[in-house]
Amino acid sequence: MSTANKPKETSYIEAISQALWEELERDPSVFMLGQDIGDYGGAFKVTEGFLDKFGPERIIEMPIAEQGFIGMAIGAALMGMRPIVEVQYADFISCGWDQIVNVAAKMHYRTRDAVPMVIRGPSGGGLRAGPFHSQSPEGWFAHVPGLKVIVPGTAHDAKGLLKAAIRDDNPILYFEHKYLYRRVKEVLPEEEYVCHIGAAKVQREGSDLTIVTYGAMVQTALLAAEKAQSSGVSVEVVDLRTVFPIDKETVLNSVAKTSKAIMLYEDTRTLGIGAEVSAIIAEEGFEHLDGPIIRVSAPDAPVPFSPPLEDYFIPQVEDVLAAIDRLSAY
Amino acid sequence: MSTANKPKETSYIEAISQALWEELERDPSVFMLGQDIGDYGGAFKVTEGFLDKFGPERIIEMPIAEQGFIGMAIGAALMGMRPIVEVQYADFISCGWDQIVNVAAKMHYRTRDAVPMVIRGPSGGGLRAGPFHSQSPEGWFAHVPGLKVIVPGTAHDAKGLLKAAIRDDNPILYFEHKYLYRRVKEVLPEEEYVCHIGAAKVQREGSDLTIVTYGAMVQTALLAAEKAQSSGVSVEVVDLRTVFPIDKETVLNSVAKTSKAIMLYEDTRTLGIGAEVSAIIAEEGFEHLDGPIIRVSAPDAPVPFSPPLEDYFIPQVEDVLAAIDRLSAY
Amino acid sequence: MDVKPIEPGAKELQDMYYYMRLGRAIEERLELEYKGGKLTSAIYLGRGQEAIEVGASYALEPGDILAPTHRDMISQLPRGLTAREVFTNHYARANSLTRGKGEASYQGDLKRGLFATVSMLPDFYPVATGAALAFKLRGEKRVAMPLCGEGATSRGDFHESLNLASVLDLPVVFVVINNGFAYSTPPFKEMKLSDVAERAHAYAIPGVVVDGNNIIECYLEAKKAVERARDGGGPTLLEAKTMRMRGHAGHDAAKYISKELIREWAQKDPIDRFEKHLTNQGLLDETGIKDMTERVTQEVAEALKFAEESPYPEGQEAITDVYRQ
Amino acid sequence: MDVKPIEPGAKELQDMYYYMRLGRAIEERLELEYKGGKLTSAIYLGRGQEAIEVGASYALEPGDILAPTHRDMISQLPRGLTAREVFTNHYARANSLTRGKGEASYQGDLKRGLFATVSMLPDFYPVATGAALAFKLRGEKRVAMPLCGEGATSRGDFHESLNLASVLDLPVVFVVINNGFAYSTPPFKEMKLSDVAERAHAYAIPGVVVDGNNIIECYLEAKKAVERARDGGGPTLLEAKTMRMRGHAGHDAAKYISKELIREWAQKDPIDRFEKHLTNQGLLDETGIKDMTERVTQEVAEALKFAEESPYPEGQEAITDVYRQ
Ligand SMILES: Cc1ncc(C[n+]2csc(CCOP(=O)(O)OP(=O)(O)O)c2C)c(N)n1
Ligand SMILES: Cc1ncc(C[n+]2csc(CCOP(=O)(O)OP(=O)(O)O)c2C)c(N)n1
Ligand SMILES: [Mg+2]
Ligand SMILES: [Mg+2]
Repeated sequence: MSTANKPKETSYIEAISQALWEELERDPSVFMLGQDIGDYGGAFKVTEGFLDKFGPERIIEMPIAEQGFIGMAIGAALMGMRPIVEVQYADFISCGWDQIVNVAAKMHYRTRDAVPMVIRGPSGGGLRAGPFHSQSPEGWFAHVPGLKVIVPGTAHDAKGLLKAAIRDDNPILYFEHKYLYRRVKEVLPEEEYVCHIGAAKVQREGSDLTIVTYGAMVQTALLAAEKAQSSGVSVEVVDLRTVFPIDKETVLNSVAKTSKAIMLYEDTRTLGIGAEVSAIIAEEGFEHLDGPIIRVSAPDAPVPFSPPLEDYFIPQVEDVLAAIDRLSAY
Repeated sequence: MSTANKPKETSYIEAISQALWEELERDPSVFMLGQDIGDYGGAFKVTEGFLDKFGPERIIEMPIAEQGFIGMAIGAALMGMRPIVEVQYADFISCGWDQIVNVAAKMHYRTRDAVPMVIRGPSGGGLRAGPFHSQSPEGWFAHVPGLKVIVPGTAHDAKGLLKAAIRDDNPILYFEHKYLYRRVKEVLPEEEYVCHIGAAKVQREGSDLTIVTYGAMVQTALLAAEKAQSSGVSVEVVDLRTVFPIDKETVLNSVAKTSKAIMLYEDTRTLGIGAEVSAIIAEEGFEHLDGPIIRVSAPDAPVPFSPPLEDYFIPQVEDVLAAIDRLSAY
Repeated sequence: MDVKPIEPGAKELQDMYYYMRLGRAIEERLELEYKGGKLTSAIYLGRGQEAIEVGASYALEPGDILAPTHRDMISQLPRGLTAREVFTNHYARANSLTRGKGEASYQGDLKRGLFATVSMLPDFYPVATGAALAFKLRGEKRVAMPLCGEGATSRGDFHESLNLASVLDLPVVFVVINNGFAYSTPPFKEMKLSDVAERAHAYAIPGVVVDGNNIIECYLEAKKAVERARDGGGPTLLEAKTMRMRGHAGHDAAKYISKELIREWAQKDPIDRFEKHLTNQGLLDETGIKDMTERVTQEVAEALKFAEESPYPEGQEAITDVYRQ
Repeated sequence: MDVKPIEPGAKELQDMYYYMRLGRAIEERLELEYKGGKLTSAIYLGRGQEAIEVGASYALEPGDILAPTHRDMISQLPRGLTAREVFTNHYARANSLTRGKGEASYQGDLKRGLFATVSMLPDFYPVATGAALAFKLRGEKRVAMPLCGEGATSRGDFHESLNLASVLDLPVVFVVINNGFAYSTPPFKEMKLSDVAERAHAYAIPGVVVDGNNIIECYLEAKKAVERARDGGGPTLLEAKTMRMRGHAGHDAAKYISKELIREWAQKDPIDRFEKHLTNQGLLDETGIKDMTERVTQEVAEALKFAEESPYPEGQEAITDVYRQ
């Protein structure tokens, strides 16, 4: 077969680059701040070629000073700009924590002034990168009112949600799962599109059981669903996409249909996103439940470095299948 | 009645002072770091008189540099000291976030070296102190493996748990609810005692319904339980005391008995401690449940300043009673 | 733009005198209210700091940004903050700038170039630096001026923001109000230097020390730094030496400050000094002083009454405005 | 205590030569392994920095604390880190210092006075300062020496820790290895000063610049600062000018560094220079160099083999050791 007519697939990381590029082109108030994002094109090459196209006033290189430049982004946003901050690894966002939770998150509540900014960074494990280059910080920020938190699980959503985030008038944390960067691809719409922040998406329909998940675990859930199908269990996969605020409706509708729910998340167990979704279902979807709400997640530990340890740490397809088995018994 | 023989009651804040004083006396490796804790005796006067007794090498005043002095406490702890850090308000702990979650929390996992330190600070609302002097940061830290998080709800536990925390070999966050400082008192044991970290406590026995709570909300729960009793509902109140790790067993035993559970917490709703407890029950106590797990919590917003707003924000006895009513219908 | 002159003329001097007097009058009233148990909130008084508060802020032009801290209510008056706003916010009323949501001393208004600070010190050093970045990126000739105390300069945000402003050549005037104490802590427990301004060297920017109780000097040096920044000359670190003449907050009797020290500084009261100066210049006399007392007293009384009569917000407002829709 | 002399004698010089050679040999092997796809982890090479890595660290005494960063494996060799430990940790084996839990370059051992760093830069500046506080409180004559790059000095932790060490008069020697780049970023995008050491003024402590490719100078100045600190003289900021002769990490070809610059610095290679010096002193000859090559090559080969043959940890070890029981 000739590949000439085959539409081109776009990877998750390319989708992110495209979203940034298009928004920088569209809106002159959009600009970027981050370490090594200029000449070097960013640690993961997300902004390769950006400096040439947009110049050093739109692609601004930063010293190592996360608290300082996140604070700076807040100030610029208050003045009507739309800064996008790149943290080199999502792990380093911990160094700017105070500015995010105390200044950015609480500003609109106190003053009604908009803080339109996006902080984005590569998160998640699976790359043998150890405790300081593999964290999933979304759970921390999903506990901070005033912020929105996005973790896309597909190339399509990575692009559409990033564009939406840049146009949103609130401070947004956008965590890119770096395991997906070059591992997932799809054909994207040719015309421009944005996705709706705060809307989950049913990535696979099913009738027996619901898996609520997001990020890289969407792939794990889909693989598990596929395998479960062959043993006769029909699994629905709900991808939260936005982990704060959570799209209750889509989750509850799915559980109303299937009566069984598994929370699947790569973050550590206690107070990971799945804890919140479980609590929502246990309160608002209780009538529909035919069995316990099972959580499949990383254990409460730092992300270990050695491959066997990390494989044990990150939920695997088999772990999900075991949970499906357990729940199918109800 | 003569008061001469009435045993003296100790307030929550006095209990904290006593714990610090006794541990400083007991163990020469214990010392304190914090702003204005010397001459001035601390913003809330917890360390009044300490400088005279223990001298400036044990009661060390700090510049405004939370990240720096929390890091310093970690280093001293690695060298075998037992630092106790006072943050002036728990809200300011956000400025030392990175050192806590990246250095302290992950150290033992990587190196097997102990980091015996306590960070304590006045948390919580109800004092009309607004968004920056009223936060409940326990939820953030309860999502960080390697830390333990304590929020005592009574004077007895405030003392016993602080002493236990100082003797523990792990980094511990100890949040004092400042609303309780001078509002709760009780007669404490004359002999020395410590409480067990990680053990919840049934503060009131009941058979119809369980309220799982901690901190200042223990008082709210007890008042609500009292009122519910008069309308014939017997409420059990479980005080978590340690919010990370959570004492599952006590919670699940209570729910097994009552079959109904309310999560009551002053922190904001999404991913507050009650979300985790609800998820635990929904998974491990599902068989016992006769109704949904209801959460009564602050809404997802910063802590507002004005009295009517703050009263609306913080869960009140009536909110708990409404939840009891709702749940009693099942 | 009608930029204020470097050398202040009669109008400028009279304006500044009014703001100093108004600031003091508001604070005296707040103190009374606090002691009378009428306030639910903390108060952080800037008494004794009026010269730098007004002098620095008055050196700004309309489009500029001022980022004060908890103690700098007075600095906001020249930019249009009203006594009514101060009282409604302290009284946590629905019609205040924060609608009862923010803390008493933490208000602002972007339209007037006033950032509403947070408690964490000095978090608005980076934030104001970001405003200056926006100005530079858009080619606007505007300046940002964050304030903080000497105590706050020990924090990382101070270092990161001065360095960023230096590297990016941003129009920021960093003002440090060295009032002798950070809560109960004297500067020698916070740093080894006697002048915070010396830290400017670490960023290769000018560092200037002014007598924080001399409003002319405060205004002149601030104005020079502001116009230098506006002309693309980059940031300045300006330190004003003054004295916090009250406790850290309303509850603090400040027993850790000796009576002599207070007496000494009372001799240098910035308003007394400025009144003498204006009198010498023929710009003020006994009647003028009395008139001003009457004016600000009335303004304060009216504002207080207005605040007291203003309604509280409704409880359910607690959950509005968390997000911009 | 048998403290090393300020002027290094033959034994000291020969020791240091060995550590430099061993460091380079380990790194060359790591690089090969990385390129051969044998490592799952990133590598951060300190090639070209051997003089300051060894010189500074060797100036410490047994009870002292060294707190390296990601790039400072070589600095740990004089304190007893072995080639085996380097390889087992990079190979993420069960018998490594972090038991496969920590990242490849982030290991330490308290017994040998080696802190195991984290990635966040320079988080161990405050942590090492805290070790120094413990020493001071207990009256122990021990010193802490944290390392970081010039890029890391832009962060607040740098400021807070230098200020704390200064105010509390702590025995800390803050070493900044200025190797010309922070990832791809040159110093002029990080700061306006050309010498980081000038920042010492902001804390009223000595700031010293050394030629980071001259081990004698590195050792001497470090030793002076260490002994000053040990004698109660307080902290020093020591900046070593050198060059990162490889990319930031194994994957980085460093195209942003010009070939001329690399050629220029290759002329100043710290090992070549030291060999010449030792030869001139009559402490080394051709045979000695060859013998050393053999010694370190064998050490490295043996260590690599040991690592390769070492078992991985079992998966369930992922959840042990989160807490001290
Ligand atoms: C990061 C942080 N830590 C602690 C506090 C508590 N606090 C409030 S004001 C203050 C002293 C501030 O001193 P200074 O910066 O000199 O300002 P001043 O109050 O003298 O105007 C402290 C420690 C704070 N606001 N922020
Ligand atoms: C707080 C923080 N932000 C970002 C990073 C990512 N990062 C790793 S090394 C590096 C450059 C460090 O430069 P420098 O301090 O000069 O040390 P060098 O690598 O040159 O030894 C950066 C930005 C980090 N480690 N820590
Ligand atoms: Mg002060
Ligand atoms: Mg460098």
